[in-house]
Order: sequence, then C-alpha cells, then structure tokens
Amino acid sequence: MAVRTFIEAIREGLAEEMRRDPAVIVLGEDVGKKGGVFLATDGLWAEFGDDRVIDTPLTESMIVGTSVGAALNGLRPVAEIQFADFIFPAFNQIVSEAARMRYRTVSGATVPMVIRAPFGGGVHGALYHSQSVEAFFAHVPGIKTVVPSTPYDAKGLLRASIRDEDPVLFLEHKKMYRSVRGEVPEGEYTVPIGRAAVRRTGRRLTVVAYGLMVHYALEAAERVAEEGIDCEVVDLRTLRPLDRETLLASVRKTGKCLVVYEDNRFGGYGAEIAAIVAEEAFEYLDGPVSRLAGPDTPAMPYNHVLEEWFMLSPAKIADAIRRLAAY
Amino acid sequence: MAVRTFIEAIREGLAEEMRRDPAVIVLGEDVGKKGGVFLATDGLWAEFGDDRVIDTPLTESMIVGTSVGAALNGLRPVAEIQFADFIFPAFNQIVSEAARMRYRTVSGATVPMVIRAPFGGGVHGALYHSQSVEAFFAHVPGIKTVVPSTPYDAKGLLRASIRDEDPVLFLEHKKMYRSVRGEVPEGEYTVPIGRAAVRRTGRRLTVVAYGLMVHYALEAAERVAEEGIDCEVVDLRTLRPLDRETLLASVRKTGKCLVVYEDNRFGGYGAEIAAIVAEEAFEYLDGPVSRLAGPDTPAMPYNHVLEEWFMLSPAKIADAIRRLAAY
Amino acid sequence: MTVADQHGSTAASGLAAAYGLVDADLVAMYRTMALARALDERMWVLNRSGRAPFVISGQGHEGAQVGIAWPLRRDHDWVAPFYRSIATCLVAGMTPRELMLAQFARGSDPSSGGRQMPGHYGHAGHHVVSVSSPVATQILHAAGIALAARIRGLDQVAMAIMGEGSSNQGDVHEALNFVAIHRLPFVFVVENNGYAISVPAERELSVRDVADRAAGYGIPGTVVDGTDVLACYAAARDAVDRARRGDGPSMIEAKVTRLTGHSSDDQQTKYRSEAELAETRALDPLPIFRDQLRAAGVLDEVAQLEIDGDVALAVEDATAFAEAEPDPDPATGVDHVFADRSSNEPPPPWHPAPREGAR
Amino acid sequence: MTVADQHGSTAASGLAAAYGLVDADLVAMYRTMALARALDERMWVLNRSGRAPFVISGQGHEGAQVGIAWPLRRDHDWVAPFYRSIATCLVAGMTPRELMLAQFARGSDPSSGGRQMPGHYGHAGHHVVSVSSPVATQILHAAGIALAARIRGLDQVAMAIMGEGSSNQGDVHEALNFVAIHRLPFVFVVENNGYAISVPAERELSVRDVADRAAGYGIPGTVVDGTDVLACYAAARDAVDRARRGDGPSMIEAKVTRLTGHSSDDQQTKYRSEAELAETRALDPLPIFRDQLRAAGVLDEVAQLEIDGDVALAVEDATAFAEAEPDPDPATGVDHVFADRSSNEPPPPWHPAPREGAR
Ligand SMILES: Cc1ncc(C[n+]2csc(CCOP(=O)(O)OP(=O)(O)O)c2C)c(N)n1
Ligand SMILES: Cc1ncc(C[n+]2csc(CCOP(=O)(O)OP(=O)(O)O)c2C)c(N)n1
Ligand SMILES: [Mg+2]
Ligand SMILES: [Mg+2]
Repeated sequence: MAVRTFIEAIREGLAEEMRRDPAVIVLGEDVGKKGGVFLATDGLWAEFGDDRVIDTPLTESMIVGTSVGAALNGLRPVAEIQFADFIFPAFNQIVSEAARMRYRTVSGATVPMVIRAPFGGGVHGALYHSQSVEAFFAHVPGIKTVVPSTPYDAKGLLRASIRDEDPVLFLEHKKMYRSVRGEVPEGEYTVPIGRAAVRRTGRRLTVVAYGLMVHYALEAAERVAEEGIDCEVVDLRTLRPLDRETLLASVRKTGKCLVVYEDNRFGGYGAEIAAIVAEEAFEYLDGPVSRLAGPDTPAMPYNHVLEEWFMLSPAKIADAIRRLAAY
Repeated sequence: MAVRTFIEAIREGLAEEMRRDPAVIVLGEDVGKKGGVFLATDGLWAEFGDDRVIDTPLTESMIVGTSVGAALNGLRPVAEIQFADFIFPAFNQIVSEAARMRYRTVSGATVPMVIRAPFGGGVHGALYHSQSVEAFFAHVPGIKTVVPSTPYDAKGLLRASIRDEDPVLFLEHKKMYRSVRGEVPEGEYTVPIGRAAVRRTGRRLTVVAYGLMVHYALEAAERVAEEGIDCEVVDLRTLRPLDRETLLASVRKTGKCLVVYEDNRFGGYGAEIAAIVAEEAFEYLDGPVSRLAGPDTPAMPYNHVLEEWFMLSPAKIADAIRRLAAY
Repeated sequence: MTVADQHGSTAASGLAAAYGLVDADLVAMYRTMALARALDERMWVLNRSGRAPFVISGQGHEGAQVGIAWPLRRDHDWVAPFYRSIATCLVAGMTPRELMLAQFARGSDPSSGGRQMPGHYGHAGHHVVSVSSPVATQILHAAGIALAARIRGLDQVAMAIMGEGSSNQGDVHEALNFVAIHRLPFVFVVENNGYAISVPAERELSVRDVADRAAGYGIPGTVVDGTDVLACYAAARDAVDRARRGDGPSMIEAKVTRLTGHSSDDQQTKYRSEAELAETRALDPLPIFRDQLRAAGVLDEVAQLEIDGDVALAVEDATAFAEAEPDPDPATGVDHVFADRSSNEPPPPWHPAPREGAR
Repeated sequence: MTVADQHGSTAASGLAAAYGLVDADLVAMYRTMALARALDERMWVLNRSGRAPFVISGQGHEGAQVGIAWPLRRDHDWVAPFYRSIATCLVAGMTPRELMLAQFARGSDPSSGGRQMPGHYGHAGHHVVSVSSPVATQILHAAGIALAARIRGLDQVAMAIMGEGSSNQGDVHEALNFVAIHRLPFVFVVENNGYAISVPAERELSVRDVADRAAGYGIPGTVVDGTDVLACYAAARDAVDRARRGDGPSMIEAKVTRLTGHSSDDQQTKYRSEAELAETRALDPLPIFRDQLRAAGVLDEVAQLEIDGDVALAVEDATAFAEAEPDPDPATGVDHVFADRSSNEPPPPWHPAPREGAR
C-alpha cells in the first residue's frame, strides 16, 4: 500500500470521486489555480476545468447556499470553507437550509453535499484560524459531521460523504495535513459514516477522541503503558451519527472514561459523549466520566506561549489518564 | 407587589432602564410603532422617540453588528431578534465579534450589549418559530446566556444584563409571555447573572431546568409528590456563567439528577449539565444522570399532533422522574 | 407556454397580440389570479373561525405573481418563491387541494407533510423550491440551481422571489454578485409592497427602487407596476428569454400592495392609517385586470361568471378535501431527518415507539 | 488636521495649496508612507529569518491609506481598518513600536496582547477598531459607531476599510443600506488591488468598480487612483466633510496594487505571471509620491535623506524594543473573557493555576 499524508489522501479522494461521477463539483475560495490555501484541491482545476472547480467570491453564505441549490438540481457539490473559523457567515444556510431541506419537504427535496473545512489549532493560527467548530454542527439534526484522523479514513470517509444522500460537514484537522502519514490502498474503498474505530485496546480505561486528539491520545497511552496503565483509545471518526455501540462497549469493559477534545470545554462536543456514557454506562463506571478539553477562552492566542497553554498535548492527556486511573 | 405577566415585566424593565440611562437604546425589526411582534417594546417608541427606539431593516447581522459598534462608542444597545430562529444570519457577528472583542483587545474595547430573542415552542410556530438556540451560544466564551423563568427574574435579570459590561444573550420563552404571571416589586432591583434558584426543595431527586421547563418540572414535581416522590427543582436562570455550586449542592444532596430541556437532546445544553454532574458529583450519584429533551429532529413541526409529539410536557417529565426515582 | 400551445385556441385580441399571447392566455391568467384570491380569502375565513391557527397571504400581489411566473416553462424551469407566492405556486402547477393541505397541515400535504407553517409551499416535481421562514435564503438556492443547469447543460432558468424588505439581507448581495460573474440563467424578482411587516420602505430600504441596485452587479433591472399584469408578463418574458439565451441574470421589481395585515397575527391599523388603507384598495390588481380584459373584449359577463363559479367550486373542493385528510401520524415525526433512518439519534425514552414499518 | 495647525509651519507650494494643505503636510504624508513601507519590509525580513511566523502587509496600498486617513480627526473620528492597514494605523496615531509589538505578539502589544495574528491592529485610545480575521464584519461596527455618534450628538465620522473581495460579503450590503437610510456620518473605503488572495477581480466581483454599487444605496461613490496620494486625500476630505456636515455616507474606491504575496504563506507566482508582477511594480505609490513632491519642490535630496534616516532609526528602534519585550504570561490566558473573572468557567484541572494577583 502507498503511504500518503493526510492531505494527499484528501486530494486523491476528491480527484477520484470527480473522475467517477460527473455530478461532483468543487467550489470555494482559492480552490482553483492556487489549489486551495492548503493545496487540498491542487491539480483539480487543471484536470477538471472551470466548470467543475470553481473559484468563488469571498462569500461563505453564497458558497453553502449555492451548493444547496446545485444539489437540488442534480449536482453533488463539495464546498470548501477556507478555515472552519469562517463558516459562521454560512451558519444560517447550513443550519436552517441544508440540514432541514429533507425534513421540511418530507424527503421531496434533498441536498447531497459536502462542506470541507480545516479546523483546529497548534499552527500559530490565532483566534480565527484555530477554532474547533464541531459542537455547533453535531448538535443539528439533518447534517452529518465527520472528523477523520488517518489518511486511510480521510479518503474513505470523504468518498462516503460525497456519496451520501445528505449534507455532510467534513472537518480536517489542519495540523495533521502534512504531519500525519499512513497507508492508503490503491483501489476504490469507502469507510462507512457512523462507525467508530478502536485504535488501541486496553482494559483499564477508555480514552475517547477524534481528529488530532486521537494521535495525542495514542501517544499518551504509550507513555502511561510504561507505567502499567493499559488504555483503550476509541476514535469516533463520525461525530454524528454517533457509534454508540462501540463507545459504550468500550466503557462498559474498562469502567472508566476520559473524553478528550481540543475545543472549549463548556458545551463542547465531548459533553454529549460524557452525558451519554454517564447515563448509559452508569452501572459499569468505577470512576467519574472525565473530560479534558481546551480552556473556556476564545481559541486560541497567536503567541506561542499562550497557544501552548491552550492546546492539549500528549503530556496533558497522560496526566489526566494517570489521575483517572488512580481514582 | 404588583402582578405582571412575563412580557409586561420585560417591557417595564426595558422602559425603566431607558429612563435611568440615556445610553440604553432599543433596536430591531418592528420594535417601534408596532411595539414588536410580541409587544415587548410596546410604548417605548412613543416615550423615547426615533433615536432610541429604532425600527431596523430586516437584517439580523446588521442589527447585531451595529450594536457592537454602538457599544464601542458609548451606548448600551438592546437588540431584539424577532424570533431566536432568525439569529443565525447574525451568528458570525455574535460569535466572532461581540463575544471576542474584549479578549482580542485585552479589555481595551468592550461591548456592553444585550440581544433579546423569543425562543421555544408549543405555540404553533413550526420549524422556524419554535427553536431553542441556547446550546449554540452557551458554548461560546465571551457572551453570557440568560434564560429567566418568572416575571420577577425577567425584569431583574434584564436590568442586570443591560448593566453588564459584556454581551448578554437574553432568551425569553415565547409561550410564557402571556401565560406566566407573577409578583414584581415596584422599586429598582436586579437579579444577579450567574445565580441559579432552587424553586422547590426535595430530597429524592433533583430536576434541573430553565425557562418554560421550570414550570413544567414544578408541575411534574407536584404530581409525583402525591406518589411520595419528593423532588428538588433547580432553575438555572443563567446558562453561562453557570452556578455550579447550587447545581452540585442539590445533586450531592439528592443523589439523582434529571436534566430537562426542550431543545434537541443530542449536543444540547443539558449535555453540559449532565457532564458536569457526572464528573463532579460522581461519588454522590445513586442513579444515572438522566436527560429528558426534545427528539433529534428539526424543531418543531407545525401540525399540532407532531408538535405535541415533539414538546415536553409535565406528564412526560413526571414519567421520567418516576423512572429515575425507581432506579 | 401559451394556452394556444396547450389547447389550440388561437383567437387573439389586440391586447393579447400586443404581448404575443392569445386571448385564452389572458383568461387563464385571470382565472389563476381569481383562484389565488379566493383560496386566500377562504384561508382567512378558516382562521377567523378557529379552523386554521395561521394565515399569510398574497392578496394584492397576485397580478405581479401571475404575470411574472407565466413565462416560466412548467416542470422545467425552477422557481424559489416566498410565503406570499400563492399565485406563483398555482402557475407553477400546484393545485388548490395541495395548497389547502398545507393550510390544514395534513399528513398528505406535499409541501411539508404538515411540518411547516401555512404559506411555506414547495413541490419537487414542479420545481418549486421549498419556502423556509428565514427570508432571502432562497436566492442562493436559485443561484445554485442556475449554476447546476449551466454545468449540466440544461436550458433551465431559475427565478427567485421575495419582498423588498428581505432584499436587504446579505444573501441577496452575495447571490447577485455570483450570478452576475457567471452570467447564470437567473431572474431575481422583488415584490415591493412598501412594508416589511410594520416597517415602511423608507426605514428598511435606502433607495426608492430596489431595481436601482441591479447596476451595481452589472445586470439589468426593471421596475414594473404590479397592477399591470401584462407589463409584469412582458418584463419577465424578456428576463427569462435573456437568461435562457445565455445573456445572464436580471432583476425585476414589481410595485405591489399588501391588502391584508402582514399575517393573521398582525394588526396593521396600528401602523397604517385608514386613508392609506383606502388608497391601497384602489391598487387591487384583480379588478384592474378584470376591467382591462372586459374593456379589451377578452372577457365577457358570461365568461366571468363561469370563472367565478369554477373558482368557487375549486375552493370548496380543496377545503373540504384537505380538511377531511388525516393529521400526520406522530410515528413519522422522526422520519426524513436523514435518508437512512438508522442515522437518526435514538429517540429519548419517553417517545412513543415508532410502529413497525411506519414511515 | 494640517501639520501647520500643529507646528505653525505654513509654507505652501502650489501643489499643497491646491489641496488646502501646507508643504509640511505633504512631507508628513510621505514620511508616514515611507515608515509604513520600511516597517513592513522589516516584518518580511523577520519572517524570512525565522523570527516571525507570519506577515501580512500593506505594500502597494500605502498611498491610498495615507491619503484617505489623513482627513480624519485623530482620537476623535473612528476608523475600522483591515489587515493591510499598517499605514492607516500610523496615521491614526499608532507608533512603530506598537505595530512591532503586534508583529512579535508580545504581552505588551496594545492591539491584542499577543493574542491575534500580526496585522490585526487595534487601539481604543486612537479609536482604531480592533481588526478581526473574518472579513467585512468591521463595516457594521463602523456603522454602529456612526449611529452612536449621531445619537450622542458627537460630531464624529466613522470610516470602514476593506479589500474589494471582502466588499462582496453580505455584511457590506446590510451596512450600506442602514447607514444610507439614516444618513449616518460614515465613509466606506475599498482598497481594490484586483485580487482576493489568488482569485482575480473578474471572478470575485461582478463589476469593474465597486464604487458603482454606491448608487444602489442612494449614496455617492468615487473611484480614485491609489497611486495618487493627493487625489485620495481630496476624495476622503470631501467624504469626511460631507459626513460631518450631516449629509450622509459615501463610498471611496482606491485602485491599488498588491506588491507582495497575499501573506507570507502565499506563493503568488502560482497565479500571477512575471509580466503582471513587473507591471505591478510600476504602480508602487511610494516612488510616485516621492517624485511628485520632488518635482513640486516640496522635498529635496537633503530632506529625503533625513526622512530615510529617521525612518530607518524608527524601524530599528521598534524592532529592537519589541523583540526584547517578554511574551505574555500564560497565567493571563484566562483573563479578558469577561469583565469579571469570576464569570469565567473554572479552568480544566490540567491548567497551570493562575498566579495570585496576575492579570
Ligand atoms: C431572517 C428573518 N428575519 C425576520 C423574519 C420575520 N419576518 C417575516 S416576514 C418579515 C417581513 C418581510 O418583509 P418583505 O420582505 O418586504 O416581504 P412582505 O412580507 O412585505 O411581502 C419579517 C421581518 C424572517 N422571517 N426571517
Ligand atoms: C469570512 C472570511 N472568509 C475567508 C477569509 C480568508 N481570507 C483572508 S483575506 C482573503 C482575501 C481578501 O481579499 P480582499 O478583500 O480583496 O483583500 P486583499 O487581501 O486583496 O487586500 C481571504 C479569502 C477570511 N479572512 N474571512
Ligand atoms: Mg414588503
Ligand atoms: Mg483584494
């Protein structure tokens, strides 16, 4: 199998889906000649031309709103929001329109479309190029939220998202684009939406994570393993629909659960995970469902000292694991 | 003490603050001559004139964005969003701008402003005049979220919100406007932001709620009291900053916690409450932290049968109490 | 398409001929307006008698709506209307029964299965984009539809319609900029009735004519009198033809009058004087168009009575039919969130368990 | 205010007199442009040598920025700039040290205490609205500032500035409609450099001149050549005067050139040809203005060398000063969320405990 970076896997997934299905188009700011500010769409414009790779004006509500319309009229748009931080001008089109079209037409009208957005911090992106936005969208019925953590999953889940009959928000942690590599098979494959993966098996404690935090959690798990703490690491992969079975099976086995997320702690996505575990695995718990997350301040300062203070790290996760394991 | 409806208390609170402080202005769609679609601002235009009661164009981003600017230049704007469902076009101005101005200027620039918005269902409002939006905003550092449940609190908390140095989202459950009455003292008083209220004391189980659900929870508590189930009902009043002490003291006492909210269950505000209780009151729990909330479908259909299916009710809450009490 | 194409009746008065139509077209247009009005009036009666909690209506807008929608190719072109677009939806092919099913929010309502408020029509087969409440969003849907038409090589035109108040929303700016850059087959229609609920145009709109904004996007903009049905038709025909030819988008602003309160929840006497309301009634497009057709000899007493009778029957039928239809089954509340029901979150424990096989 | 007002030096060449200025004004304008450029160039050097992870710059925009900001009353009028507004911020009163503190993201950075990316300036005392990254939002802040000025009876003018790409955002439409309805003391400035990152104007903007959109709001719009500093000045003076007189808002579009990549993360050769980049360099406003002043006898060799020397010293001083300042204390990370720190959520357990009394 070929080894690919995270972003290469995404680029290949896009290109292959565009080759397979002429209904797939890509649109967004700078996705054409420049190939995207992270080069996720590099080469697509040269291969597919102006009609299918559209450099849009700098207007996010338009990017999403026209994608809704294009999907209504037979296309499968893959919209890029340049940074997840800039998705908010499109909030109304996503939440009120894309996510509700099927429900409000009793499936008469549907919008198969994908919104890709780089999110997350640790790249000197400061307050507006670092945010985690998943909590806002995973709360909304009618849109799926996918957060891959490996090149294999990125490609397979992107394919599944493009083929899905409903809108999908596809969040890519930008710090992983070039730093994470992995094997990606040659042929066509998909990774089903809505299935978590157990990345590491263990009996003492379950760490639940997604995106970059999966890697940090695995690193932390290695560290504490040397101290005899045997962790299981669950990579959610899809935040909605959630794979409750895998999540709950793991916690019921280990009896302890640490939810790790980079976003602000209060009201973040991990709160839902913690709440589900607390309610549905109550009898199996032998320690409090714990959360380790970003501080409740706007994410995240530019200055590297403050950025480090904000960001989670394998060391911080290892500390939290030790504390919970010792409970 | 005078008895007032919920909306009368709000109207009086606005008028009195405007009399007290010439920096307070009101702006929004139809807030002038018409007095607001719910008449929350009725009479203000006649008393304070065009300059301080501004009928704006039908543009929510503008309403919030100009409020941010007006606050930067010495006013204390109270913006009305006609229905909370229409706050999404202003999402970027609220989340990226109002809530971050202080942080990104190390308190050099601040935006004391209030956004009032009627929310919630049970009024034949259908998908776009019924939504609960608190989860989106309570997650955001830098803005406070207040949800009063009584006329007394509505007036006192509105006063406190207008006087607050930071942006406040003030959510008013529209079903309560005319159906809820209560005593409101004559003189000037405020209710501090960030303090929950125990509305009913009990030892067997804690029900946590806010807004209309407080009333439904109290009604449910009465019903089950006849069956010998003695509930405590905590009214959060402020969703952020959260009064953890009152919340946790109650659950530590009763050992059981039911969180009730009208919004969609998945990723709703109650998830954070459940997560906090599960983590910080773990040793006191003798039943799973339970949540009773709206189904995970777009809120909420117009047809009365589907609306009833969606909405919580005292009966549904009483059922959930019984189940948890029996645990 | 003209009625002549459909029915072969080719008599054309001078009036019809001046617009490239036949008399039967004019009569059909009138009938559609009369039908929209009669349905609309019935909805208010239902509301006042407690059988319908909410009404929002197109009274006063019907002339512009019928004239402007008429040049669209039914089931081929697309229209993204708004909550006053009752006559537009009739032109697009929706039936009185379908509109009344929405009013009664029945399970068989094709617009939304009773999920949306009345007035929020939609019909996939007729290419009527589902109306949502947040205003102006539909302009971007229509823009995307036009984009897809271009990319897929279909010769469809997409039309978006809204009020002048809504045209101030940011989405309108973003949409017009985009369709103009790509010269998409797109028509933007503003039904300017001088109010956004209670706010008069001078407080919600910085120019007298929304059409003046077209130049800022490099596209043509036209103002038409919404009581002049055939002027509306001509303006729309030109815009639709231009779009279909590949000459790009344009804007039409029709000056209309809102004959009712904003909705059944609104008391317009609070912000509109008696004198103003009286003037308003003189701008009702229905009698104006009727008188025009009578004067041109297109419509005579007999034909008019026949139409009135037909319309009354259609309203009766639609009302009786829709009222008798069942409410939606609560077990279907969880459907239509995702294509695959297994993607739904499991319902909270208090839910009535959905019945096996229920959809 | 003119330099003459400040320093009493009243010599006025024909050039200065034609604009109602004195020579010292022109020299001060030139000095500000040169200073902005030199600071900007230094930031790139810092970036290329690994001492600053990110730079975004105003090179090519300085002529328009200085000319347009010049008529504002410092510390009284307001300006809501964007990330290229380095020269604007200097005119508004920010110092080279302050700008460099932002570049190095030091704790004492007055713009944001090191929290924001470089280029995101702000200064409450000088009435410079904090720049945020989501583009175009500032136009509404400036509109609200103008509204407050009107309500409070202050004779302030509010100016909002952004690129042409950003001017397509919905917020711009909503803001212009609002300020025009209320005839607020407001000036909208677009620095049109023909690109939004890599996207050329013809793909992001449906008209050649953004100023053509002004008419759609019923306000005046002017296009100026951004290499003609004094034309920029004159246009802005007229707009500011008009606003202050109570005659309402207006729009100025300055055609400028982006001399650098979009930012230090951008490789512009990927989408701009060598030929185009060469043309671009001929539109650098700095030598053009310098030559104009030399030709008019306002600036001689000696004065120019003196300015160059001053500027170099100022850049040295600012860089050395800012680089030596400490990073922010991590204990302050939780500050400035709310006025009252007790309103903050308690930090997660892994946080370093904030030191007692730390702010
Ligand atoms: C985004 C949004 N904000 C507010 C509303 C509430 N609202 C419904 S209709 C309306 C006025 C619309 O005025 P206009 O566009 O002129 O259309 P008209 O009703 O006059 O035909 C308002 C404010 C809404 N539906 N959507
Ligand atoms: C809402 C939003 N979307 C996207 C971006 C990313 N972005 C930053 S600058 C820029 C281009 C701006 O172009 P223009 O307004 O013409 O200004 P210029 O940089 O050319 O001076 C983009 C797309 C952003 N900052 N904000
Ligand atoms: Mg109107
Ligand atoms: Mg530009």
